[in-house]
Amino acid sequence: MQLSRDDLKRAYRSMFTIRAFEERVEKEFAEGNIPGFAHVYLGQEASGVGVCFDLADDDYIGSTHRGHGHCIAKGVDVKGMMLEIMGKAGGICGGKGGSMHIADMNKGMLGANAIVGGSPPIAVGAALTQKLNKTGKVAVAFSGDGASNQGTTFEALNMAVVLGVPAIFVFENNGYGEHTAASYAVGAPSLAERVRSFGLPCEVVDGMDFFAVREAMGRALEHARNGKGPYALETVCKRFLGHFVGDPQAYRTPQELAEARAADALPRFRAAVTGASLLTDEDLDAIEAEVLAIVEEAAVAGVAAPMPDPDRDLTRDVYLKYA
Amino acid sequence: MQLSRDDLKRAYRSMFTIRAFEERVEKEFAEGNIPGFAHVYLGQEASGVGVCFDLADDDYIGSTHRGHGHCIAKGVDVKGMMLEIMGKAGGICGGKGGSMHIADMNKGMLGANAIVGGSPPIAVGAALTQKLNKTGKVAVAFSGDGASNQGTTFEALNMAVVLGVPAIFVFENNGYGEHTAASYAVGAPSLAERVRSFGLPCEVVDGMDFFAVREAMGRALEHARNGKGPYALETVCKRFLGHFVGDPQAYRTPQELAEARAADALPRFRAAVTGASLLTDEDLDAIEAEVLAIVEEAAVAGVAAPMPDPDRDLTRDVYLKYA
Amino acid sequence: MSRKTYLQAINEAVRQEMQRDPRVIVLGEDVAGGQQSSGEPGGVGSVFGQMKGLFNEFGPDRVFDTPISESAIIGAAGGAALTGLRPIAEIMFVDFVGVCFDQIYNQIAKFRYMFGGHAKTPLVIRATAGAGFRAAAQHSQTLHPLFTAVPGLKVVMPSNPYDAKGLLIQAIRDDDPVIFLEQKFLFGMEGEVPDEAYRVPFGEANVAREGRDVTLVAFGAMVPRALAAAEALAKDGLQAEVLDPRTTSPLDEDAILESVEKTGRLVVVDESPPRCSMAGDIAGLVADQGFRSLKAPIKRVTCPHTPVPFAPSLEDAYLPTSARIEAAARAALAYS
Amino acid sequence: MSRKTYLQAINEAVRQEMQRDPRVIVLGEDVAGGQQSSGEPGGVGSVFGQMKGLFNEFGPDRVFDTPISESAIIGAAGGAALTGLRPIAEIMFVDFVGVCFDQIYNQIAKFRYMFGGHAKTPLVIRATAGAGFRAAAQHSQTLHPLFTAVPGLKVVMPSNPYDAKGLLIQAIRDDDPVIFLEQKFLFGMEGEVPDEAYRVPFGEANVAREGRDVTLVAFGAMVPRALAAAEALAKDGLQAEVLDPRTTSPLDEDAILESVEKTGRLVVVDESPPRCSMAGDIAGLVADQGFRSLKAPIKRVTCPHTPVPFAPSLEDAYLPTSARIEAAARAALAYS
Ligand SMILES: Cc1ncc(C[n+]2csc(CCOP(=O)(O)OP(=O)(O)O)c2C)c(N)n1
Ligand SMILES: Cc1ncc(C[n+]2csc(CCOP(=O)(O)OP(=O)(O)O)c2C)c(N)n1
Ligand SMILES: [Mg+2]
Ligand SMILES: [Mg+2]
Repeated sequence: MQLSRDDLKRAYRSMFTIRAFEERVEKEFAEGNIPGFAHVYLGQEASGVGVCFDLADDDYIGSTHRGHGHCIAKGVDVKGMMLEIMGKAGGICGGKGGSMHIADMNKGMLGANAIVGGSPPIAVGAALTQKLNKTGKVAVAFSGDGASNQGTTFEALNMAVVLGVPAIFVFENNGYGEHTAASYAVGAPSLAERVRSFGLPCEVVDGMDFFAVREAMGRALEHARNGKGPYALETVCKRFLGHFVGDPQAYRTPQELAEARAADALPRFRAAVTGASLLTDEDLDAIEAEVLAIVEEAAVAGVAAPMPDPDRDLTRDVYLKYA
Repeated sequence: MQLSRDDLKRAYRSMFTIRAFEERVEKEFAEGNIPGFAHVYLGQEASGVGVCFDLADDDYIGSTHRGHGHCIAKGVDVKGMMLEIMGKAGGICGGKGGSMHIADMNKGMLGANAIVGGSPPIAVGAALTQKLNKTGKVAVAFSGDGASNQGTTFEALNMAVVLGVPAIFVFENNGYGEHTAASYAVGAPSLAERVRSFGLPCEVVDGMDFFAVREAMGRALEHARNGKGPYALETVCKRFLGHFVGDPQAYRTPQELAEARAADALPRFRAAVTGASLLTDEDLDAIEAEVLAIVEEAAVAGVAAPMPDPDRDLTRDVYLKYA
Repeated sequence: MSRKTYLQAINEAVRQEMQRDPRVIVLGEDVAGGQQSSGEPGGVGSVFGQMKGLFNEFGPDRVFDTPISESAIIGAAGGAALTGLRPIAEIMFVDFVGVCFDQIYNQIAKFRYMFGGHAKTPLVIRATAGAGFRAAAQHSQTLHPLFTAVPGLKVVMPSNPYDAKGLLIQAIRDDDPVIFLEQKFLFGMEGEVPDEAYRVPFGEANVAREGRDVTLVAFGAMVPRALAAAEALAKDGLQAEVLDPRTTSPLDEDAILESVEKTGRLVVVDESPPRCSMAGDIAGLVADQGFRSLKAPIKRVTCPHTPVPFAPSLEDAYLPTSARIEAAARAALAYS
Repeated sequence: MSRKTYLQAINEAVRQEMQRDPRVIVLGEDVAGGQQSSGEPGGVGSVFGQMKGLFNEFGPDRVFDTPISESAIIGAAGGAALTGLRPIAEIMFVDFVGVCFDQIYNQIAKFRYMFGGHAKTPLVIRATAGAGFRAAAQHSQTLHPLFTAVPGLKVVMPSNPYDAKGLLIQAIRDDDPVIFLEQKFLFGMEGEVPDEAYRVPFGEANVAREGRDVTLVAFGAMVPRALAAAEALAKDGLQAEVLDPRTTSPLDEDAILESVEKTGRLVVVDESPPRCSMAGDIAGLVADQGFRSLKAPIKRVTCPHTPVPFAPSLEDAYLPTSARIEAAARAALAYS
């Protein structure tokens, strides 16, 4: 399907929002405005945006500990996210979830997940709902290369095949699970081939190329929406930063890090669309300026916003009070 | 490796011991001498015996809920087993384990396991010991087709490949996990291919043919003992009875059951060795008579044997007493 | 009204709720049975027959078999619940929760809270529980303390056919995840069970027997044993009150405290190893909030701190017996 | 003797035991770190640095990274322990035990009993535990009640650097499976730690402070808070005895009962949701066996019955504070 100018703008806006948001997270984290730890999505923008680009609010995704990018790509409000990550009452989960538990049922976002391998089974269930209710919608499970080794992920693949549900498994292979290389932890010669052996198609796609990801996802959607069962993608990505913000990364050479940056999906997108005269640099710069303003506003509002009130909020939203 | 006459006798003795033992279990169960439930190994004798034939006492196996055959093939004492299954103090586990928890550390038998998928990770650990201690020994994990879908099993496959340990995974595919067909529950077109995709060899072998299993196991041992890492077999078997003794099996046609019996590994072995004039019918009949006497003795002794004494045994072998 | 077994009550509850609400589905291993086998599919209906007939009545889109992959079963049920279905997932024996515990305690139990109250997870996990079946260490546990310890889960232990039906219907209509522990030992128990649908609310204890001398609190399969102990005590004119909380979470704290206020003496009977059990939980409650009423030490009658042994002689000694309950009550009564 | 942090004490314990016994191995995610990366491997040594330097000292046959597959990690450790090694397996955050709980509670914990005493499983599972790190619902739990409830497991919660080293050495030399819960909140705590190897036995409580008026029992990261509460009470001349059982299983019941015999008043502090917690467990023990000494209701100071919230304002209110402990002690003291 050909992309209109508006589509292209939307794609760039989405990718750049992730970029700007995550860089702001880095900055706010350094300044002590973000409690706990944060895993940012820098470098993987094209994967999340390519996957989510043609999803509607009532298509579902299940995400990971590195979920900010998936949330933004799925349309979750950036200010609500920033407040959540800062632990503020106005956050999208009232400050109770934080970075690793952002969810938005109205946007089909079933939650970041701090358990590696937590989301794939849940996505199978969301896909089951679509199958039984004949909605024509899908559920996507994002996982990393590390998560591809978790038993729950394998079970989900098999279950999806057996139940024939419209689940799409996206393995974002950024080469590392924390500090250990995927080439070590994935014993198989090929992650994708291992997935395929479960009885579903799995495409390997350049996760730094928005267009490639979106096209592959188009085939996945075509397949899943037409009752042909699950589908999978391995999007090969680069992680720009460490596992978490602040990871010194002695286990990666400066050269590798430089190569990762050199593969940056955003300039690549810019070059492609300006080169083909579909959008101008001015178009893209305008988007960037708008997005930066939104992120700036979110961050400023986030810092100023109040934290939840223990008396009101601590024991709410769980069915019982004790002690 | 060519089998001597003694080897052949040992093989038949082992298979027939399983046969006679399990038929006796059926009978004793029907007579109320076996508490709880029992999953017998009838029909799958050639698989367990073929796999264990060239293992020594210090090679290890981890087994399943259907473990009697594996125990016998690994050399566990038949009387100790019978007493255990009857819940007697003289049982191999003092009557505390029962049918689903028979273990014998002196025979390298790390336990039947009542949790489907429980054994493969444990076998990886036993194989790790062999690797680190450079013993040249192996550890075998038996699993069913049903267990091949459990997350723990997949994890064990990957872990074994990553650690490069001498683990051998044997998938006894008898077509059913309880009452559900493997063709339903294993979503993949091929169980073996799915295993292979993890990065280890997996052979499919006729589990009703002792010779075929043993030869394939020979290749597995050669591979594992020489530091080449894990190996797998899918032994295609027939389950003669239901999932447990007493299962009415309406979900299988009489025809299928008859076909299963027609493929019986024991007459097939007999025909092969007598046809090739390696052993005579008399040789084999003598073995049967001996074995039947041993099983008879075990069963009679079992029925007569005392149960454990709660005052002495209930709270023993766990580090603490309370209540 | 008619006499039904505990097992039938469970089956009827699910059937009626499936008739009433198309969002209710059943999934698990062999809840239908016989998928792609050579013979008749659907005839198993769970290993004890709890779901018998449902596959034939509601078809493969409402009742379906799964591979042996409990994490995927519970995760799929959780995801389906988040997106509008009301799944009933079966874990054949509760002992198997170890392979899917993350999906239970970190996922479905926490969604509502972690997501700031913006998600609900209406999901029932049915599982058979309890010892006495000579099923040994990995098929005989109750594990209710494990679930009770998890904020966000409701935990149900029906002690009779009437409650089994009413509590299961409540569980299916509840918007929170519920662990429904079917007491294997009681499957054959008969009782009056109304034909129509009804609910037994959570967190409301049943006074199974009134008495003024000592309070016996028991759950699930221990309730009949506590009643038998009460019966024996009555022969000596000792009036034991038997309280069945029905759900361990939420727990009817008021009913327990009120009863102890009356009797001044408490025995908690728990089919569980003793440590961090419901026996301690309730003792802790009463030793704080009911302290003034207490006239005697609180007695806990539990299993020993061991796995469940296989041998019948050992398993019989493992389980709390009515004799042990009676002895504990007598000790509490004798104290002064 | 020299001052070391809790973290250094852990590292030293493992290093010394590895030097002493070649059967001791360390496995887990990133216990080495950097395997097959472009840069330096082995520099991570666990996410908080607990295993730092061990890969370089002992090499890839003694210290190795694993895939993210906790069931395989624990299962492999269990299988290795059954066959002659003495593995130390790391679960990065104890919250992750849900994905491998079967291997913990149905397998390694039960081997010895199920197999009639003929097998031993000398295995330590190290895991970081506890809240206060703004790590939210799936990275902040303690879960010691879950393990304490399992017969066959020993459960350790060191509250200071000295105990951390001595208890970990005991754990490594122990022939039963041990859950060793590293208190994240205490990693930076300093104290005197002997340079040589020594053991702190299991099941022996430490009297962290003597007192005659009220007994405070606390575990792990709650011990410093209980001590602070005792300090505050002392200003008013109220002498609180602070008892640190060090291990929840085995539990030093005698020490608790003796202390309550002296003080007659008990506060149990537990970093855990309240239900089926150690707070109830100990209250249950004392309400039975220590009943005669009790002069006041047993107070339990726990977290609320909710998941751990992320927002700092909520998490601070979630954890038992010394102020809440003090208030509970005062309530117990005021009772008559
Ligand atoms: C069950 C579980 N084990 C371990 C962790 C700790 N952990 C968090 S992220 C991570 C690495 C995940 O790697 P991958 O799936 O490749 O995702 P990436 O971080 O590269 O996006 C690990 C080990 C966890 N959160 N959950
Ligand atoms: C974790 C777990 N889930 C379910 C069961 C119940 N169960 C026992 S045996 C079995 C079927 C196993 O099938 P398979 O692996 O093919 O072995 P087979 O019985 O055919 O030998 C099931 C579902 C169990 N014991 N453990
Ligand atoms: Mg990764
Ligand atoms: Mg099978």
